[in-house]
Amino acid sequence: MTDQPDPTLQTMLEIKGLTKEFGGLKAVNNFDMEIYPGELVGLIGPNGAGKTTIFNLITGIYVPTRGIIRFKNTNLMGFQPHEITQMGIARTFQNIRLFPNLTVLDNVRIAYHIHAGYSMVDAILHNRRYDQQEKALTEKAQEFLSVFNMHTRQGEIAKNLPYGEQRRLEIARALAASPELLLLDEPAAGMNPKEVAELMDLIHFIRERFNLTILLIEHQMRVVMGICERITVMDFGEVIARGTPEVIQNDEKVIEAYLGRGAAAISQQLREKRSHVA
Amino acid sequence: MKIQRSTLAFWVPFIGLLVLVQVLSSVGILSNFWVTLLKIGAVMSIICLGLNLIYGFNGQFSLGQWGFYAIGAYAGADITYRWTQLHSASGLVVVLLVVLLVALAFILVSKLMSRLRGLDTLSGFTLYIIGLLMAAVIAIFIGRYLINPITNLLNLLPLNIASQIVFFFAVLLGGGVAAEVSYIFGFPVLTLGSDYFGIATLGFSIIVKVLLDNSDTLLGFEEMKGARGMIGIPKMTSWIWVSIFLVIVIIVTRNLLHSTHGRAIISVREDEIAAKAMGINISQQKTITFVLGSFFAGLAGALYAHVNGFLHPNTFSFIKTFDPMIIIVFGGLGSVTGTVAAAFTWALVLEGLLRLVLPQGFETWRYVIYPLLLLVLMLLRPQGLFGTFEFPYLRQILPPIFQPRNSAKPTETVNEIPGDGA
Amino acid sequence: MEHERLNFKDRIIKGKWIGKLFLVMIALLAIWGIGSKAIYNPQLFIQQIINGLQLGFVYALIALGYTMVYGIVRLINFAHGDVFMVGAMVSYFAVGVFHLQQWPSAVFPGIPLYLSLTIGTITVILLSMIVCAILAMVIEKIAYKPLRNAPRISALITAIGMSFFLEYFGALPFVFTPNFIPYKRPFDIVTWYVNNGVHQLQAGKAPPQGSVIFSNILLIIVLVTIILVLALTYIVQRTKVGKAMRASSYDKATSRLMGINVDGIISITFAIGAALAGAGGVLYATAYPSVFFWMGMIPGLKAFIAAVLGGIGSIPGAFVGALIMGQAEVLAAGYISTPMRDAISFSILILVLLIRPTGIFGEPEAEKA
Amino acid sequence: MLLNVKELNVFYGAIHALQGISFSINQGEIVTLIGANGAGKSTTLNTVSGILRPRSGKIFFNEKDITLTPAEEIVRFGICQAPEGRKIFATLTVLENLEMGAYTQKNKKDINDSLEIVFQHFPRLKERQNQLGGTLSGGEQQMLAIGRALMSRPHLLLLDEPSMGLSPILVEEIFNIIQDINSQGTSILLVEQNAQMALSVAHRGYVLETGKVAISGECTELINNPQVAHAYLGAH
Repeated sequence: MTDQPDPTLQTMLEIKGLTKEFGGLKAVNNFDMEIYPGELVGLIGPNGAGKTTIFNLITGIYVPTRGIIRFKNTNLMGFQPHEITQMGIARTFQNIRLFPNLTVLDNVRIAYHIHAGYSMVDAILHNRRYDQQEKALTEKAQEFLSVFNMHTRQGEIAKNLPYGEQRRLEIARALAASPELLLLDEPAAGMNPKEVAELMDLIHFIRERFNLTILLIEHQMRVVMGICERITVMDFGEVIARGTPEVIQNDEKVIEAYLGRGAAAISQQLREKRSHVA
Repeated sequence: MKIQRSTLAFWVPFIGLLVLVQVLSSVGILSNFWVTLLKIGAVMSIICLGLNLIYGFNGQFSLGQWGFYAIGAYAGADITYRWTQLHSASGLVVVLLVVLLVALAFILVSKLMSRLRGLDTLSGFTLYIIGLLMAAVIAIFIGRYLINPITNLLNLLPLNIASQIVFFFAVLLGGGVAAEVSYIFGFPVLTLGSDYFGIATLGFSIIVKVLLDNSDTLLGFEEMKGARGMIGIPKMTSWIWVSIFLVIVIIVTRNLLHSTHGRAIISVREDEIAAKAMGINISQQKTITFVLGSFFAGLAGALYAHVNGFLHPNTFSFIKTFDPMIIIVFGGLGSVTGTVAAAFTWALVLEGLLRLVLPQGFETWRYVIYPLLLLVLMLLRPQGLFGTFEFPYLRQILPPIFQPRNSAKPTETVNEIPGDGA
Repeated sequence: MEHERLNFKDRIIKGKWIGKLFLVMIALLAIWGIGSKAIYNPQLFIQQIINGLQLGFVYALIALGYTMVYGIVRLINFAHGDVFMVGAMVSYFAVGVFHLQQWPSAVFPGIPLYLSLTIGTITVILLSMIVCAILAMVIEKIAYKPLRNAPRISALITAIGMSFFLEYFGALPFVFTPNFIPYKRPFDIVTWYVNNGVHQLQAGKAPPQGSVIFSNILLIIVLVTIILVLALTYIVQRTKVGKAMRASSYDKATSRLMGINVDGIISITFAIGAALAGAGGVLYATAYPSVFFWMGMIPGLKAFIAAVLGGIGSIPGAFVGALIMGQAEVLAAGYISTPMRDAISFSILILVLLIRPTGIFGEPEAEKA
Repeated sequence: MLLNVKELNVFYGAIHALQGISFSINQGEIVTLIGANGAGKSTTLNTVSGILRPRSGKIFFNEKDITLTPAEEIVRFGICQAPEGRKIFATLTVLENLEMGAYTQKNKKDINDSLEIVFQHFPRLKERQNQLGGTLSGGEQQMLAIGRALMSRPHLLLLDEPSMGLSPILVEEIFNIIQDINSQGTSILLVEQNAQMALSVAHRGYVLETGKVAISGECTELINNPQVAHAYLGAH
């Protein structure tokens, strides 16, 4: 594949021969992937193809049956999810998982827990150290919220936020854990084209601002084709194609198993209709 | 240090109330009956604050609170019993040594565990059990040589002061023993899902009760007298002592909850998977909360043991393990204020008022009316009497809204940030 | 640096043997404890197994109700054990006060005695089942249904309240008094002993040394339980109502969209579970002939443990769990320590949960998103 | 008019989710509701099928007022929903799932006939009829969900996001089947995130915005409406 980045670069994430079985069923089978620093990589495939399972394997929620996951040359095997997060991998979830009864501010402050800088004894005694560190932590969280323009909503209970804001808060919370690699699981699910466009801008923005590498699962072709530099297509737990958006769109196997010929035709049709109006 | 108004608004009336009770009882206006009930209310508050941490804030459905209460009660009672009846500090010395050495053993084993990755729960549990047994044997062995010197040392003090010191340690060690038992029991069991955890902890309460029934034969503590009930415990729990412990427990709970550790505890209740993804070690958070909650239960147990001076295993029957659960649900899960209020109400109404109101011969109706009250209240207020209400002091205060440093910045950020159009 | 320190790929050890060793040690201890005594008196051991079977089958009837109700509303119905107690009491009144078991001979005077007693006993069991079913439906309606959308803990609290209420209401002097009351069996007990063939044991005589005895009560318990469990399995697996139960237990909102009256199905589930417990109550009282207001508590709890052990929500699980529970209890009491038997039952439960977190037949937890 | 919804107001606690929505479906039509997440599409559907209760407003089906009828009764009138996210009974077999769809049907023969019809539409379900529902793939589950709803012989089929989570190729297949079902006489109310697809198969459409009908009309009109095109079809 000619579109591979320079192989001399150090990988951010390297997955080799990853397999996960659930009671004999192979959810992921012999999956390989490499992500280089600064890339925005897409992972697509029909429901149940094993995409979310891969996220769960990377973040340590599942233990792989076989295979290696290496993050910046560290084998993640045997690490607990929280340790993996502390190493610099953060994620969002397909169906938003905020802390629903907590405030927006607390949602973000929890992400700073690992860097809180005071012990439980400090907290119970409410000593000087607690005061200082807690104040610093809160300010950091507030400042961070202001980057996402949510600082005025700090007191709102997360579950009362509108859907789009919840998505944004979830991404903000993931970024507050200061990751180098961000995993986004269907961020555009349930959004209309306008919101999707905004989301795409947001992803571009955070990538620049926080110097991130991003792995993205998505169904909406517009998003994937629009922003990803490389795409991996999965079906039944296996990789069926990988390459740039152009390569994927014209890949026979992908069209056969995933995209379909008609979809292209219909969108073509619509495009024509629209051009009539215009 | 600047004291906030909400702090004063909470503590002044609260301490005032505690002092008032003390004054009224010393003057003789408040009869012994009611003072005892109030003490039980305070004891109940402490257990329930512990359970509220475990269930209300951490989300772990525990029915084991009553078992830890029993452990604390018997451990504490044994220490003071030996001191007053046998004139020996043997209970104090041995329990103290066991608690310290077992804590050391646990620390060592957990260090070892963090090096041996991928160890399954059962194997870890086995290691902890081995550590516990070794520490206990060593403690008892060393303890033998320390009993006499320490007894003599305490005898140098005036008897009253020495007794109070022994009592104070008895209460703390009651909590300590309960905490350590909860640690080793919680280690494997906290990995179970919600309902299963509840069932396992219910089992724990039952096992403790069975052991206490046979404490003189199976466990070898003759002074506990098994199912005949332990008598001769000094009635040392004064209203002042319970008040002090209650105040400490409230402060600890409040301070803990208002910190990043408290938020981590709550995040586990809210969404375990999201908490993991935020870098929070959820098994650690669960263990800490469970141990702290059980520590409170143990404290309360030791205090309770010295209220009536009499302990019977039937007091710790598993049916009663639902009482703290009922109280915290009525107080409002996750409300410190509600928990304390409901605990006192429970003690005063169920043990006091219903006993007084019901005419002779109708005592058995008490437990017919109680469940009906429960039912009606639950149907009317499923969220608990107080819901999530808190006194301002106990409530977490939101910091003022962040003002970006230069005034031009906000508009800039608005433009900068896409996705705000909705 | 940090990551280097944490990079202990090589230090991942397969330490499972420690836990396995622990389990093996416990198993060996139990086998040794039982075996060393059983080997000197194998008849006694077989006798214990038979006693355990009798207990286990009664537990099965109660456990099924727990498991069914949990399956459909995710509620640990603590009042279930007390429904069992009510079943026993109903039969106490039916047999001891109204002599219901004799109605066939009263109506058809010429009928042979054994037939009359069979029909009479079946009537008593059916009566208890019906009363318990109605009671459970009423409890469900007033105590659980209004809380269906409240947090789960609320319903649990009312369940505990309901349990207290049934017990202490039963204990009131004009209802049932707080005392043990001897229970009159609806039929006479017939005992056989096995010693070079099966012989009937004459009343008032001791069986010869070294024989194993069993009674018609054991046979009736096994027979009734098997019939009821088969009927239940048929209902749940084959009938429309049973399928609707399974559908509702999986997803209530969607079941309603399919036209299933979910509230009705829940009510029926409570009724069926309670009917089984009612039958269990009659059988239990017949086997251990005394009744009192607390009698539902401990068997209820044991049955509940059995349901969890088998995997709560699973019908075969409840059955198998109950048989295990019966054996465990009797063997623990007979060979290890009588006072510790409840503790041993619970320890077994906790151990099983640690190895299989959802019980023996429980569905493993689903994939998480 | 088959279904006539008038001035529907629905609240979730304090949130005013539907703010006076009115729409109608004629016999034999496919009508689609499109709109952003939270606009009230699924809420509308769940109110029609009786899962949610409106605070005010009326729903008429075949000129009969069914407004406060509980969900399990509404199926008997001939409205059946294939819910969002498929919601098949994973622990029941495919056949049992379909039988549950026919729960309101009494006549054995009718049930068998419906089964035939469903298997005609979805031959794949026939092959897998003894498999547990949970073991089906996403696309098959969607087919089962639609098939299950068809088992009650509905006059009006409510489909909530049938394309959700499916690959483009399966989306196309599902929409073809939807058109087939419609051509055999069942009217369909279709809620879709994928506005492009929905407008291409439906006859008429309603665009919902924050609990209100913003635009409505023939699908051909809607496709050409610049506002719709901009917000929902992703034209730039």
